Amino acid sequence: MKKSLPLHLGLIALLIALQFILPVYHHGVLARVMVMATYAMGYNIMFGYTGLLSLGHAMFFAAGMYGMGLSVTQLDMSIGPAFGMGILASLLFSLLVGLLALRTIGVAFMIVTLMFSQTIFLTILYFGSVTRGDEGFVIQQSVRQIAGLDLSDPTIRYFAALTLFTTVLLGILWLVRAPTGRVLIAIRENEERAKMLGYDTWRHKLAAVVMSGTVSGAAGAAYGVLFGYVGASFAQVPYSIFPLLWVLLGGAGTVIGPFIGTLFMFYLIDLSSGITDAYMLVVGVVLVLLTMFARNGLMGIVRERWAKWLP
Amino acid sequence: MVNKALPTRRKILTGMAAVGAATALPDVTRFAHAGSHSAPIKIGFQVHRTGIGAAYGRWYERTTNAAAKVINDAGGINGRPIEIVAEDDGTDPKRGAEVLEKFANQHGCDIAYGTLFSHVVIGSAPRAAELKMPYFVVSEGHHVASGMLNRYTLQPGITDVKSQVQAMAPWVASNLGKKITMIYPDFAFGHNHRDFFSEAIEAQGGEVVAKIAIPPTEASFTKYFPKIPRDTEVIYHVMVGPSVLTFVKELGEFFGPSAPAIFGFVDSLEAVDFATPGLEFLEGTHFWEGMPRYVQPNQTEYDKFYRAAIGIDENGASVDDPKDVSTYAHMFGCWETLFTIKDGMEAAGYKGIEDRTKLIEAVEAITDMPESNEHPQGAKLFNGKTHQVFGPQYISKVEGGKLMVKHTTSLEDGFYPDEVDYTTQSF
Amino acid sequence: MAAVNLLSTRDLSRNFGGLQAVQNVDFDLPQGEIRALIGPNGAGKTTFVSMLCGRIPASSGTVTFQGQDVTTLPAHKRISLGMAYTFQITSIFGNLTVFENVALAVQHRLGRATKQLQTEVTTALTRVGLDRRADQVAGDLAYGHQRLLEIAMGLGQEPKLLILDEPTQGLSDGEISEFIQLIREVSSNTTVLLIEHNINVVMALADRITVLNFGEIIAEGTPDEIHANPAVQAAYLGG
Amino acid sequence: MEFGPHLMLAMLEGLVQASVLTLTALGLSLVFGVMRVVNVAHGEFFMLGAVLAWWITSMLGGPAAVGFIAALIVAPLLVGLLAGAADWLILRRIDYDPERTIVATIGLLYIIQQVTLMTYGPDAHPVAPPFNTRLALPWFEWGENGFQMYWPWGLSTTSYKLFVIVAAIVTLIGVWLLMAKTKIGLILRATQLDSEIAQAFGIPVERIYALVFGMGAALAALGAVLVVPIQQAHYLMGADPLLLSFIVVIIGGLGSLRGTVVAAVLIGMSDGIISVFFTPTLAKMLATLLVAMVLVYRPQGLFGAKAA
Repeated sequence: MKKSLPLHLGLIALLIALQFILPVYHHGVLARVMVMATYAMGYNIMFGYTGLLSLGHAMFFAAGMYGMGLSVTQLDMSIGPAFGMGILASLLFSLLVGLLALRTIGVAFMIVTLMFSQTIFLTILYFGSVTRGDEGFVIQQSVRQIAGLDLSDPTIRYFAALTLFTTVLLGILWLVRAPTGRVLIAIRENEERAKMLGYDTWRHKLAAVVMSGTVSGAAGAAYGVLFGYVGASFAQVPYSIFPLLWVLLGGAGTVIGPFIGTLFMFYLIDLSSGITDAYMLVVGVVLVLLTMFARNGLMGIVRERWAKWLP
Repeated sequence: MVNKALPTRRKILTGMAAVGAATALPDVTRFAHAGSHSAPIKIGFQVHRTGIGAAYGRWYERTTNAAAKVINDAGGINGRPIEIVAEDDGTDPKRGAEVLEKFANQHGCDIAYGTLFSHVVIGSAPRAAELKMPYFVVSEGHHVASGMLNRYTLQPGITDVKSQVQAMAPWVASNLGKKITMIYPDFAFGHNHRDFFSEAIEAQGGEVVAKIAIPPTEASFTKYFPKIPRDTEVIYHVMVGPSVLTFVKELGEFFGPSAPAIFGFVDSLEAVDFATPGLEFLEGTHFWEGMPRYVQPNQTEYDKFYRAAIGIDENGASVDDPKDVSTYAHMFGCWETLFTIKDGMEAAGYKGIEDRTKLIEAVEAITDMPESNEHPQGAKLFNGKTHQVFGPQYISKVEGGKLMVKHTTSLEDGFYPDEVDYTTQSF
Repeated sequence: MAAVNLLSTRDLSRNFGGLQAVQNVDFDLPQGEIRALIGPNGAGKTTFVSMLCGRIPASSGTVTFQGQDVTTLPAHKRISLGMAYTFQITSIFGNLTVFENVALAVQHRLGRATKQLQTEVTTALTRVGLDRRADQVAGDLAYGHQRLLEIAMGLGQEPKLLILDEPTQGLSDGEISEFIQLIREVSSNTTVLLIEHNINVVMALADRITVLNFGEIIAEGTPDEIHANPAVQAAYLGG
Repeated sequence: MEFGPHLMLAMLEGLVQASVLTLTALGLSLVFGVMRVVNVAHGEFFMLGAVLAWWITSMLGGPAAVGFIAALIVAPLLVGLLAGAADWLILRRIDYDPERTIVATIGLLYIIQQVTLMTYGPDAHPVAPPFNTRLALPWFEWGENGFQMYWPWGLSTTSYKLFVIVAAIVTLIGVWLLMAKTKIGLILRATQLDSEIAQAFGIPVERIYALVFGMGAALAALGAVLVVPIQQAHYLMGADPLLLSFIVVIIGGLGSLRGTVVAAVLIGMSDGIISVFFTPTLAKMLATLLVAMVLVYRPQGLFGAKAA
């Protein structure tokens, strides 16, 4: 237990250091990866720690993204409050989804989340006059200022992403060692037993969905704020599959797994797209190999081989 | 398993690869005289190789490589060869933005260019501005001229949808009918058609009697056709995506012998062979064409040259596979954009990325683009304020399974008041 | 001390489809007693206790715990009131360590007091003799040890009522005698209800025995009385 | 168009969709029922069926009917073999763990889709129907001078669409006979009830699984071959059939073949009928939401047993 905090603080320190030494391209990449990794960490709360497999997480990402974006375009909010609106939107929405979807379990739960997500995508298209449908809309550079800081500036963007990433990382690290977190893990391992130890497992699962959805939404809002674009493609099925992929690759139920997975997968695609058009083929192969030979992902292996204490 | 069965397809793919290689590694000796400046000008090409836009992307790439070859054979730009650095954007806005960063920061491209689908353009444009990299799009979207984007994003190769649609209205109203039912995909591209055409046709004293928006993933359409009012005189259709052929077929089956006049945007049949069984009923209907797919009696030398350079036959199909029909009505935009970039760079005396803003100013200064090998689609007028070009539009009739041009719109038909002045924005 | 009833049921019934698993059971369990619940297979023992702790809702009838009607309370609320239930088929958190398993049991009672957590978990583990295995992954334990872990989790909850469903199943004779010893200690401050097939264990531990057959109580009394009861013998020979 | 004929047309269209959907969903349901795993790559097997149909017909040339019949036989066979192989090479090795299978089949989805893109290319290609005559349909109405028949504008279908419906029904009967009357069917049902026991009785469960997985995919492919003359083969066409089959299988009650068929007809029809009353996108929204809600309040599906 004692070892894990230094490890994670070490990662954060490394990320801070990298900002000063990374070549510009990879610097930009890392900023984006940190945002998407936050999304993956959010997904991990539900999938990795509570054992709830959602196939529709894109709806939470989109809820945050559009909550932020529409607050800017429709309500003329400045970027700070708008970001807050994004988080609020995803919080309320994930609460609603949780209340409904948690009535189901297993495969039915997966399908229900998938279909809710599909409904959200269609809703975005249906209200095209406001959302600009599939085309989406731009958050103008002039708007993306917070306390005089230009969020489109690489360095500031990097640190903004890092701040979000760090907050969530430490938050989750705290969570999984807190009683609540232990109960979530208990539910993942054996819900019936957790119930018979006196835990209200339904409440805990609802809490997990809300936390997971809100973090994912925050990532969505952050993407819009930092990269200036809000679009329906983020609400489509692939963006529900990606976090699952990243988490599995990095190691479900580990705190840094999602980051490792997101980073690894980004470069895998970035490099393989240079070799073949069909780089998603690589994704497919990786997924299959993972399930066959490394079901617990990279960090899972680390945990089994060397570091049982890895949270 | 499948690939063994598709020799023609493979030939094309490998053939493309060859062309790609040819232009990617230009014969440096030819430029040796240019001395220190013979390092190539790198043009980042954002292309839909995968995803929903792939059918267009394939032809955008062939056209681009052909144009690049022509430019290099003629000595390149300012004595330097151009190198096309192609990256797949997966027809996805996020990947599109990432690809732009790759161009600017990893490949060290001078400019970025390409891509068709609006959501990719809109998702990428903000990054272009932040990277201070000129971004020439070939998207026919109204997003550039609408002022939604920024000073670094230009569309000098293809007319935007607002202008296209508006230019159709007078002819449709006076030749086909005034009561119109519109069928369009239920996303932004379709909404543009809906809004701009309704407005334009009313100006002509016509009216849109029904607007039928089709959800993007739809694969069967007949069930929507009963919503077409009986008093419809003209059906206006514009569909995109893989199921366009089904749409047109089912439209025919629905009406049988007693169809109203039908006017479509050829988008509904880009890359589709008119000889396909089931399309017979289109005989006698009219289409908008960005550029005439089938060789016309009065074919210009420029069109001859253009077709030869890319390897396209008189039916707008690939010379090595007559079944492989091109996206002829759109891809000229890539060709013309590259030559506009050339003109701009030469006017700006472009040397390197420090001259990027000079390049943009030079392009903004361009007005007339005379019909030529560089602009085979027709003479154009570029509006430096809105970063949007305006060209002629073609209205063709299906005769004997071929599209025959009946009317060519004037540039004026497509003009509308400026909605933005990018030149007032700082760099 | 005066026999205050910790737990009672009235007319408690449960039917699955047509089958009457438990019918009209009136059952009283006085504070501090060790009660054994026996009966042939399929007599409805597990169904009965499952209704007590809320794993299965009752079709009709009432369950009263400490004078409070808990019939409609969900399982976790009843547990919080001071019940503990150990499963017939071993049910532990296989991928967590032995320590974490018991910690989860203790934590619910203590909340955030982590210092105390340490000590109490260790105590519970020591009582069942698993303290040296605290850091092992529970799934790797031998079956007998997993049963003991179940009991340790039960103890960790410091329940007022400890329900044990066939706890000695699969234990070695040595372990069984340790178990009997353990339950004797526990019973000083906990009421125990155990379903048990091993008649020696029953005779050694039970103050009173309740016999269930075809979902009905056919006899109740001290071990000797039950031993002599013809109905019981009939049930077993017949069943 | 008047309401009556409009509704009739919508239902006709719905029925055609339902027929194809039934076959596709039946495949998914079969796999789930017997193997207790969800095959996310199911839609891609559907797509492969369509693509192979195009390939076979365009290779053979000659009259449309010949190529079509060849496709009808060969395409499902090839797809079935491929799926069987995938099961043997991948799913068997992860011992059909439900969650891992889902992830593995997501991987399979991308592999199949991308290989198709690399070989078949990004364009949509049509397959000529063996026959396709437009049939105008009459409508009856109680007019002032009694019961009269007339031919409403646009109310029509095609001979091929009718054929699709018939073909689907025939296939269904075939599958039912296979399951109910043959030894293999008996074995399948035994395996479905309890694979351990089946194993104990000397049933080669692993081979059965490979067979079932192949059959499931073949059914999807068959549905696709039937539909390509109406729609076209395209490398991204697998998504919708997958989603719809999912819905159908769940609504029908996981693993219940009878439920699956009823649900398929229900979904297929409702898709058509809802489109009569709402604008298309809204209709899709509502349909999707409706199904999700059915699941929320009846997770075991409309026809499934609570256990499912």
